[in-house]
Parts: sequence; C-alpha cells; structure tokens
Amino acid sequence: MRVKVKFFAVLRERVGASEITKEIADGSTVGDLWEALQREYPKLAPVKRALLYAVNRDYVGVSRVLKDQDEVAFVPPVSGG
Amino acid sequence: MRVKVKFFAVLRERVGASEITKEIADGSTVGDLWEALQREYPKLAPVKRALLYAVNRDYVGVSRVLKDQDEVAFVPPVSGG
Amino acid sequence: MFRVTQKALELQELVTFVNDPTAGAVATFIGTARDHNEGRKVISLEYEAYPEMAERELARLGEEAGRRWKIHRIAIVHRVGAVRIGEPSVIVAVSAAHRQDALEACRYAIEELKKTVPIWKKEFFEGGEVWIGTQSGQPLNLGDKA
Amino acid sequence: MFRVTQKALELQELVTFVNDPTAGAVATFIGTARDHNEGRKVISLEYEAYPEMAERELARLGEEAGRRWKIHRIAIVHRVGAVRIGEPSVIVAVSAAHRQDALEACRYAIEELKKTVPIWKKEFFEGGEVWIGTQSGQPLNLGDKA
Repeated sequence: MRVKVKFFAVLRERVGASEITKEIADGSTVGDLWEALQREYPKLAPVKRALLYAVNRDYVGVSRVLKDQDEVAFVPPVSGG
Repeated sequence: MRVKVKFFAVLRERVGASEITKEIADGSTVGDLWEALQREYPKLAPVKRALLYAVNRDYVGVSRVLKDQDEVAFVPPVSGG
Repeated sequence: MFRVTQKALELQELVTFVNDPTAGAVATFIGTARDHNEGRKVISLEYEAYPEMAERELARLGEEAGRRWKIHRIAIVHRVGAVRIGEPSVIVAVSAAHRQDALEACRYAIEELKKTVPIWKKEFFEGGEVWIGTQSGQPLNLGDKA
Repeated sequence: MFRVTQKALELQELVTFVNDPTAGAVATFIGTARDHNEGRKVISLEYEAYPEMAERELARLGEEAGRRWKIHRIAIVHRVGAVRIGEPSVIVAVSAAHRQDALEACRYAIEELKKTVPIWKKEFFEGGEVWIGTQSGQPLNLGDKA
C-alpha cells in the first residue's frame, strides 16, 4: 500500500522534499515508516529527539497502524508564536 | 483661607456643582472640610461609605491639614474600566 | 501614553505606540460597553473623570507595572463622556520582550485602574440611570438612600 | 476565526470579529518579530506551517478555551512566510462578558499554540540561519549534528 509523507521545516530541508509517496507493507506502523525513511534518507538517521507523528492531520502515537492513502507527517518540535 | 473643592459623579449631582470655593479656618483638616460641607449640603449628610480624599491630585488621609489654595476632591468609589 | 479623552479610542494607535523592534510581545485589554449588567438591559454608558488626577494615576500605575515586570512600554487610555454599546471605554497596551511580562502587566494595569483611578461610570438602562459603585457592577451605595 | 495566512495580520480585523454587544472585555496578544534572540541579532523571521493541520489545531485550542472559560468568541491567526522585524507573526483575540475570562483564555491560547500547533520558525541572524526548537528560543537540536 501507499502513503503520502509530508516533511516540514528542518526535516523538509534534510529530505530535500516537502512531500513524497512511499510504498509500505500492510500492517506497518508509523514507527516502521520512520525507520524505513531513516534508511532511505541518511540525514534523517541521526534524528533522535522529540518527533511527533500525525496521521491525516491528527497527532497519533508511534505504534499507529497505517492504512492505504494515509497522509503521514513527521513533526519536529514546533516553534510558532 | 480658601480652598477649591471638586465634586464628581454622584457627589457632583448631589451638590449641584462640580467645583466650589470654600472659606475654612486655618489648620482645618480634610475631615473638617467634609463635615462643613455635609452641614452646607444636606444631601451629603447621609454619605457614610468609602469616600477617598485627594489634595492637589494626590490621595491623602482624612486628617491631612489643608493649606490656602489647596484643591480638594471628594472621591466616591471609582468605577472606571 | 496615559490619557483621558472624549474621543473614540483607537486600538492600533496604542499598539503602534508600544510596539518596537526590541519587543516580541504586545498584550492588550479592551473594555467595551456591554448591553447588559446585573440583569439590566443597558442602553448606553457615560464616564466622568477627574481628568488631571486620573492621568497622573494612570502614569503611576504604568510606572508601578514597569517596576514589577520587565516591560518596554505601556499605554493606558480611558474614554470619558458617552460611550455607545460595543465601543471601547478603556484600552491597555503593553509591550515586552517576553509574553509573560506583557500579559501580566496588562492584567495588573486593568485590575488596578478599576480600583484607584478617579473615573466613574453611569449606566443608562431601560427604566433609569445609575452610578456604578466599584468593580462589582452594582449600583453605587453610599450608605444612604438620598 | 482560525487561520494560517501569508498576508500581513490586521489586529483590528480580529478584534472586530470577536467583539459583540454582549461582551464587555476583549483581550489580545500580538507576537511580533523581535530584533534579537539569545544574543543573536535577528534580521528577519520565516514561518512554515502544516497549514491544514495547524488550522485544525488552532480551532481545537479555541474550543478547549471555550470549555475552560466563559468566553464569547476567540480568533487565532498565524502568519507564515517572511515576517519583518516589528511585524506581527501571531495574534490571539478573545471576547468575554468579564475580563478575567478574556485574559485567561488569551494567555492559555498563546501558551498552547507554542506547544502543539505545527508551525516552525526559522531565524535569519547576522552570520547564519537556524530553525528554532520549542519555546525556549534555542536553536533546534534533534539530537545530532547533521
């Protein structure tokens, strides 16, 4: 199945894209997707801290199971205001 | 000696004037002046509550001794805002 | 900027006055004439001030806020005369480098203004008019029925 | 009104939106681009958002404020793109019958916004640029040096 992945701010710059489409195995979690992305984009590999995850524009936990066509965002620490 | 007396809001309406000049004895306090005014303006006589006193635009205590040409104000409870 | 004025209050004027490049935060409070109070349907308000003293008290209040919090600038302007429903009667604007200082000083200024600054509100409601006493919104009671 | 926009923010627009004849109080907070941060001389700021989610989060925040305090209306607008020094990056406006509710809900909204709404600030300073991490004003540290 395929999901849409969105990157913002520092992650967007590291990946070099604001949005990609990614093929993943059925039953994959948000955490599985993140690990796959870390292998694919070496600059994501060292990121350890304070990421939040959103699926279809809601914050979710790392163990959330993804569905086909989900929109997934990896949210670095926010700094609005 | 003479002092200028200012009335505002409900007191102004009761006295029927916003400003008067009043002759008082040397050594009179703000409290003395207030008692004299209560005798002169019967509608002030029943006023018992929460008056503040100002001399020359500063809040003062009731025992403040007045000087010639002072500007005295009797301040009913404020309600700005 | 500490002012008692007959003119309609302009929020942006105060914000422009307090804002500066070294401030990151501006907090404002706008008191507006409300159409109801304590069960009465309010038609309009009228404010009276001891203007020279009120402006001095507003300035003191601003200085005290500056001693308590790290603020850049503060402006407090109160309108006098008739104020229509929905119109502002008072505006406080405070700038600071950090939001906590701006927010706390703004709250302090409006709270203190209501306690100490010689300004009085008369409420015109359906069926009468009344001077308001203190912050409670209750009609003024001087301890008598005159 | 919960909005993420490229356009310059207009304070009066928000205040007009939240104010109504039944409200007696409007509190606002304006975050502006400051010319210094953590010892760095800031030249300009740039904000990036996940706009659809940010607007949803702003709306949720407004609803939560409405559950916690007795407020009439709330508006939160955040700018994205380049923001020049002195210009507002975010405005919160809250109306209520009573000032405490307006002031507390306003403070709550700006505090929460900084914690949960997916918006990011990049600081352009003399000698470089940096993404800001969290409320501290510190450069973002993702646990690495990449």
